[in-house]
Amino acid sequence: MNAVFEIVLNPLFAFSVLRVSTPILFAALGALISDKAGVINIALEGIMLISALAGVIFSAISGSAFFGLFMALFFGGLVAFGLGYVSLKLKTDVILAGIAINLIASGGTVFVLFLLTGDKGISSSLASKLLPKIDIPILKSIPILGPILSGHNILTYFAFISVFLVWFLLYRTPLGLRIRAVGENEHAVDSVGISVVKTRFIALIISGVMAGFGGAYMTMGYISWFSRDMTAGRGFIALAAESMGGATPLGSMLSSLLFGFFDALSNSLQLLKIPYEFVSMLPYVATVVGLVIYTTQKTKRMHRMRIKAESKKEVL
Amino acid sequence: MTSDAVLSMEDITKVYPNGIVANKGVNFSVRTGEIHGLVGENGAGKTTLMQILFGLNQADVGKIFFNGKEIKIDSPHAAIAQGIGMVHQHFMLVPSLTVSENLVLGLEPRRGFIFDKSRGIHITQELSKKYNLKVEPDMLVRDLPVGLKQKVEILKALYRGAKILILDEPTAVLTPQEMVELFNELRQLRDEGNTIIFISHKLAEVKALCNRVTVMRAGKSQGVFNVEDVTEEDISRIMVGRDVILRVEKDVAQPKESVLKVNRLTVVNSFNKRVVDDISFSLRRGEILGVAGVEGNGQRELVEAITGFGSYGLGSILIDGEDIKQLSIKEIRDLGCSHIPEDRMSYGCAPTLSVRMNLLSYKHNRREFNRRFFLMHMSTIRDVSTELVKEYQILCTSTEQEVRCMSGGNIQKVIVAREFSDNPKLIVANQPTRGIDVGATEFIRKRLVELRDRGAAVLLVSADLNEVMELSDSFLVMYGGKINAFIEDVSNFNEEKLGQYMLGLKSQDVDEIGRALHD
Amino acid sequence: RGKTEAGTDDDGVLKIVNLINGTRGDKSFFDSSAAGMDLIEAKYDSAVLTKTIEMSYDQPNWEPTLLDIADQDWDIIIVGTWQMTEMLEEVARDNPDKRFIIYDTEVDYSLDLGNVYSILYSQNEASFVAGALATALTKSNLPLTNPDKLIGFLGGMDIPVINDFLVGYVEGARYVDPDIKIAVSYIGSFDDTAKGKEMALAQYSQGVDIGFNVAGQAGLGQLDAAKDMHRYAIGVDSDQAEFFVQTDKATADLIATSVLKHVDKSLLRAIDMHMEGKAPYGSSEILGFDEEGVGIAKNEFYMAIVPEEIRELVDEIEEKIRSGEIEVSSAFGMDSEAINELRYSISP
Amino acid sequence: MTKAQWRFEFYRTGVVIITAVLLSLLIIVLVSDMPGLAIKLFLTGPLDSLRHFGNLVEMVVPLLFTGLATTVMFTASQFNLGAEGAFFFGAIGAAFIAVNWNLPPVLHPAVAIVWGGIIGSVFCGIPGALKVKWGSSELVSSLMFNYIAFFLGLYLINYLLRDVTAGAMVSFPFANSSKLVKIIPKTRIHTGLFIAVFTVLVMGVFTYRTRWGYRIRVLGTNIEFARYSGINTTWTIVMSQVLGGFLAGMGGSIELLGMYRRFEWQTLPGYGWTGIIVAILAHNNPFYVPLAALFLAYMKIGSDIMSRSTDMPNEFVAIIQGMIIILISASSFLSKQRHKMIVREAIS
Ligand SMILES: Nc1ncnc2c1ncn2[C@@H]1O[C@H](COP(=O)(O)OP(=O)(O)OP(=O)(O)O)[C@@H](O)[C@H]1O
Ligand SMILES: Nc1ncnc2c1ncn2[C@@H]1O[C@H](COP(=O)(O)OP(=O)(O)OP(=O)(O)O)[C@@H](O)[C@H]1O
Ligand SMILES: [Mg+2]
Ligand SMILES: [Mg+2]
Repeated sequence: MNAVFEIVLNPLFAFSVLRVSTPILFAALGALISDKAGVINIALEGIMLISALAGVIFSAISGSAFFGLFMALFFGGLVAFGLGYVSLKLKTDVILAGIAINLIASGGTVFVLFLLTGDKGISSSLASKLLPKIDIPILKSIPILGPILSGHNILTYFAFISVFLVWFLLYRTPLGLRIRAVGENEHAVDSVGISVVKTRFIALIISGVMAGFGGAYMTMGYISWFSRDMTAGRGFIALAAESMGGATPLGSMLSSLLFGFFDALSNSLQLLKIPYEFVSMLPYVATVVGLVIYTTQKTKRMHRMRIKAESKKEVL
Repeated sequence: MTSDAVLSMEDITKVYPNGIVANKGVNFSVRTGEIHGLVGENGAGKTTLMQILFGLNQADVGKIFFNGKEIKIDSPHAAIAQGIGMVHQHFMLVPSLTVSENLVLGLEPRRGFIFDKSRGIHITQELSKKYNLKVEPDMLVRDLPVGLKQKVEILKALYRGAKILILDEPTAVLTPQEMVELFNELRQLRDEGNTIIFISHKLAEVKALCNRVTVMRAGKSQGVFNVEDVTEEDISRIMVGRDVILRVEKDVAQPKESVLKVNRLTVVNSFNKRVVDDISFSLRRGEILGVAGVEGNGQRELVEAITGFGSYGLGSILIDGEDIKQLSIKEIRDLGCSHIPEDRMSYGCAPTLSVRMNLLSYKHNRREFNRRFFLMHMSTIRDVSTELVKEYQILCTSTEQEVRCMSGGNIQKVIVAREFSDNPKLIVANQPTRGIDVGATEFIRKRLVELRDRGAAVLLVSADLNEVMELSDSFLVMYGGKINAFIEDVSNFNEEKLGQYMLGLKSQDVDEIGRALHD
Repeated sequence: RGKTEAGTDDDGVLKIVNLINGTRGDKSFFDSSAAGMDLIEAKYDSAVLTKTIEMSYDQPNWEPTLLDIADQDWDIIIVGTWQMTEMLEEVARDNPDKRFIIYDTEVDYSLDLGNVYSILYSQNEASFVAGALATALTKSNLPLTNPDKLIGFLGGMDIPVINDFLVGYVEGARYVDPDIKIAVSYIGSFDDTAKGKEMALAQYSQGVDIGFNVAGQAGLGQLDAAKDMHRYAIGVDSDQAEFFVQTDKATADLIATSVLKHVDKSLLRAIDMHMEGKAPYGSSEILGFDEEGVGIAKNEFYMAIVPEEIRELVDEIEEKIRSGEIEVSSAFGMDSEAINELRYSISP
Repeated sequence: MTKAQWRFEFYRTGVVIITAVLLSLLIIVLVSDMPGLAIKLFLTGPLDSLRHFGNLVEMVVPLLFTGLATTVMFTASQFNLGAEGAFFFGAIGAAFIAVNWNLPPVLHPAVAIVWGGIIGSVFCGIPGALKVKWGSSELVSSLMFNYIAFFLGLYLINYLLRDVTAGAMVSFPFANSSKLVKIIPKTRIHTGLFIAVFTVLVMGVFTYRTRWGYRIRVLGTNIEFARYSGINTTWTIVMSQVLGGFLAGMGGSIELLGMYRRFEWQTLPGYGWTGIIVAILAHNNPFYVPLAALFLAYMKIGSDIMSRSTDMPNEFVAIIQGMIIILISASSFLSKQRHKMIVREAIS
């Protein structure tokens, strides 16, 4: 047990929690926006994968990491647009369309990688670029906090800033109002002359761009190349995180961090005497447990309210 | 086409994806400064026609002219741009947003990127003052009573600068008093030069309010009339195609022992509101007990509690002396309780399954429908459903037809056939004739009386005052979750008084209400 | 069709096919195998016809592919890894006129498989050297090392081939310093590079200053982690520094060496023997340092990173292994308990 | 639906499949240096030899099970995507019985398959139970359970069934009595095919002819109506997923006992995901599941054969599959034509 504390209390551990959480947080925010608009975006996994590859390819071609990022976002938005097209226009079930896109992404990225490099495994023969890491001047020199918070990839900071941006978008802008309205009652939106399809398209594209950030981070920050199926379920975990976070920006952030915590822990815990399979299972179990706890709390709260209201009369 | 028409629709035909032809070559036009009635039986295609005008639906054939020029209305956006506003039959509001947010949605006041909440509130107040429609800008829409929701809907249309205002059955959920108020407001709007299209089933209202009226039947227009030139009887004849008698002949009830006993029942909903508040009454074999009241005053929750659909906190419900608190829906049904749900599409049927499978429903466990080896007895199921279809005059191509491809009235008949064919002891009928045409209504009402005479106890919940007054042997009025009045003798009771009970302006004293328990 | 003594066709062209049960691009094992075919082609040119087929990681597809290929007119069919053995045993029995080479494992010769040549590698011996090198480095006062006596091992999965590396690595490390501690983790995958990187980072942040990855593509994550943390890494199977020279010199600069499993050279060697008619079909060979089956990469980066006296130590240990003075244990045949015990004994 | 609408649906599916095939051909022509051969193998490969036909059938068998599993869950409108995990974990369950027990031939696999099914049903059932108990989305938790099944499965193999003499993390070989007998020589088609076909019939009858099937269908079309009909929705929701898990677990067991000598999966085999596609293509009708499974297997085997002999990587099938799913389930694809037809029919 002591050893676990030792690991967890090391500032480097906290640092790695933030790093591991970043792609999940991006995708969870993406999941949040589309969920608010009433569309389940199960394609996040595939979108991340495609963006990850796009980032590598275009940063290698152009020699600019930021152009790579831009293209990753572009492809994220584009694929989300495709998802929107088939689900909103062609009326394909959105879950199925999501699965299909994941399938296409998984095979398609390897296919494209193969066409470009002759490799099916990894893109290391492309000289792709990395997004910069940022040292925060004053913060950096504060003990404990400095090593935890300073020196992250620029996208890690942006991920946490995005939590605020997404909150702002959803709750403070006209677009956010429309997105929330369309998710709750599309007829209401329709009846005031806002296009339901257009609003959902916009939400999906933003969602895709968020996943695009996650993908770009995977290949241009987290590690420095693309490898097949490298998102390894992070898109699904993001869906779980959003759900666990009660479909709020802050909640999504906290549950992404929770997952990140257990993931980072699972990376370190191996050094203790626990079979690695158990340790690897930890983040997923934690997610399910988190999901259950969240939903139990919700039902309990409602139940308590009910009982209180029913007994009020008796007291009077 | 009349030359002074500000807006006209020509030769409109609309086919829904399920093959239903809702409009067939309809011509329709309105003038500036008039209130134009649009009447027709349920399913005649009124809503569809107006949705086409408002861009929520697209016609397959036909043209729309505005001030003589042909226009395309392919979305509500386009309609709003032409100054057309619509108040929908089913509310189109976002429950978790506030009144002002609902009102300005789509035309949000902004400060830079930001949605300017306080301006929204201000706009709502101004508008509310200007049109004399009082609303609370800060209230969440889900907390509003229906009457207020209606006002928000009207303000929504006005805020968008509607010159032509379509009101699709705005009075269905209002009390007589609220109605008078609304009519005054509509007349004022008309006098300011707006055009109003008014859809209603209540011909008296049409007579009182409208200048002209268009009558529809089975997807076709039957012509336009000046209201002064026609009587209510004329209109209903044109609507239905024959003379209608809506009076059901029935003998005086012979109530026997009590079947249902509701004692101090209290139900609290998930928003922490006491929706049924300390209600007691009993229902006896061989009588029809009506429950009147404006929708949303606890009727639904009462029905849910009795049928096992919703849980309740305090009090008790006894069916045949058995407390049903812990019983499942199945067990309650096994006590001989049948249930016609308020919302047939959400509760009463499985739209993509066949008529046969819908007729089976809660009876699927019965021995007669099951064979050895766990197999269902398909031929019995077929025969029994064919029989029911014949007996209840259900119009369908075969018992294999999917229910969603049938008309509303026929779907209702499927439900009624299923629920009535079982020799039920207790029938809870919630809005049994809502949204179905006169013929079917007549049929269902007669059946209800028949079942009563055979000894069933009937709890009839209806928003249709006529229905309650005509069918019930006695009735309750619900207001704010409470029983506000118990009327034992329906024959000498007038609508005006009923309206006051429904609005909570008057209520009986405890003793009078206590008679509902029959002890 | 008549076959000549060495098994070539009438037209004199030797047709060789290599079935990879994965894909190219792992920068280690399978790339090395594919490179073997290039070596063969380069040496024999028009005398051979070679082809490499990637069966990918899709296991159900392997057996049908092998059967299809056995039906075609290839003279020599090459496969690798233990997962292919049982299939190969059947196919080889059904195709006695064809020659088969299997590497990194051996078939069961009690089944009378006179047409199969198995190549094993003494990866434990090469790992022994790597372990010794890593320990010497961590104790040294090179700029990127720390005083802790802690090194790392990052495996793909907890399986015998990988643990064979581990066993050698541990023994080598203890040979230099009996008190050495080794952080051991398994990624649980051979392709999740991100996870590989995370785990390597976790090791480095706990004070590991030189780590050894044995995890195929997933292990590449460790190299990336080394670059991030500015620590040393040891590659596996192929010369991994070589792969990064062009695109990412900063990474290459930190790869002290790679434990080479010369699949490429061993395949060439097998074909050489085949051409001379001396290939030992019907038996297996363990290729060690002497046969150039294994080794550690002594490239420019090794020279740059490893100080003179440690290089001498490495050479000396290599010599002792060759001469049999040092005997290295193997993980094959060890059960999970024994491996566990070994791991716990060196865990930090 | 009217007859004309059925006919329309039939044509629409045809158009979708033709579009998909044309699209694949287009990609092949663009990418391949030998498009002629590639196309020929892709389209006719699965039928050009008994063994290839065998491969096709071998692939259909597991897809029937995962397809049926997903079908029954989707029929109940339970979007449980856990067939993958249940398939994997069911196979682990079967592996235990196959390795450790000693039973007479027919009984042995029967017990193993039933046990695998039971284990599988636990894995799909838990997300269902979590849903009815606490309202957690079964979609999300079943996705997580796929991972949990995978790691837990690996743990069990590694610590309880691991064959230490093998060169990879695999179980001990199965007892011969536990294996499903091969029924057609030169192929690996095994008696599991009979079980699969029988299961299809049983599930068809179950769905359309029993009261449990009735409850599931009612639940799936309208849960409120199901409640109203006195159906125990909680129980039915859980049972539909337990049954789905059972079918998937059975499938995993049958695949393992029919096709493998030991448990050797190191990754999730992916049949569960494909099963979801099968279910969608079959419009959740058990009787159409074989058609859908055959179609998907045909594409997969065709492309495997193609990639073996040409320069086309078989990953491209995933692209084609994805497009087909989208188009087939696109209810608005060709909807203009459909609507025109309906209008024509209605007005006339
Ligand atoms: N979305 C839809 N899909 C298919 N059929 C529909 C749809 N909406 C309405 N219908 C059918 O079209 C016909 C006309 O419906 P409409 O709603 O226009 O009638 P209405 O005159 O407004 O009736 P009511 O008085 O009940 O409001 C009905 O038969 C109805 O069942
Ligand atoms: N083998 C059978 N032969 C004839 N009728 C049967 C048979 N099994 C069941 N039934 C009929 O079905 C009815 C309900 O059966 P049962 O009590 O088993 O259903 P249940 O309790 O609602 O749920 P379940 O069917 O899941 O057990 C029985 O009362 C009986 O009429
Ligand atoms: Mg209407
Ligand atoms: Mg050190």
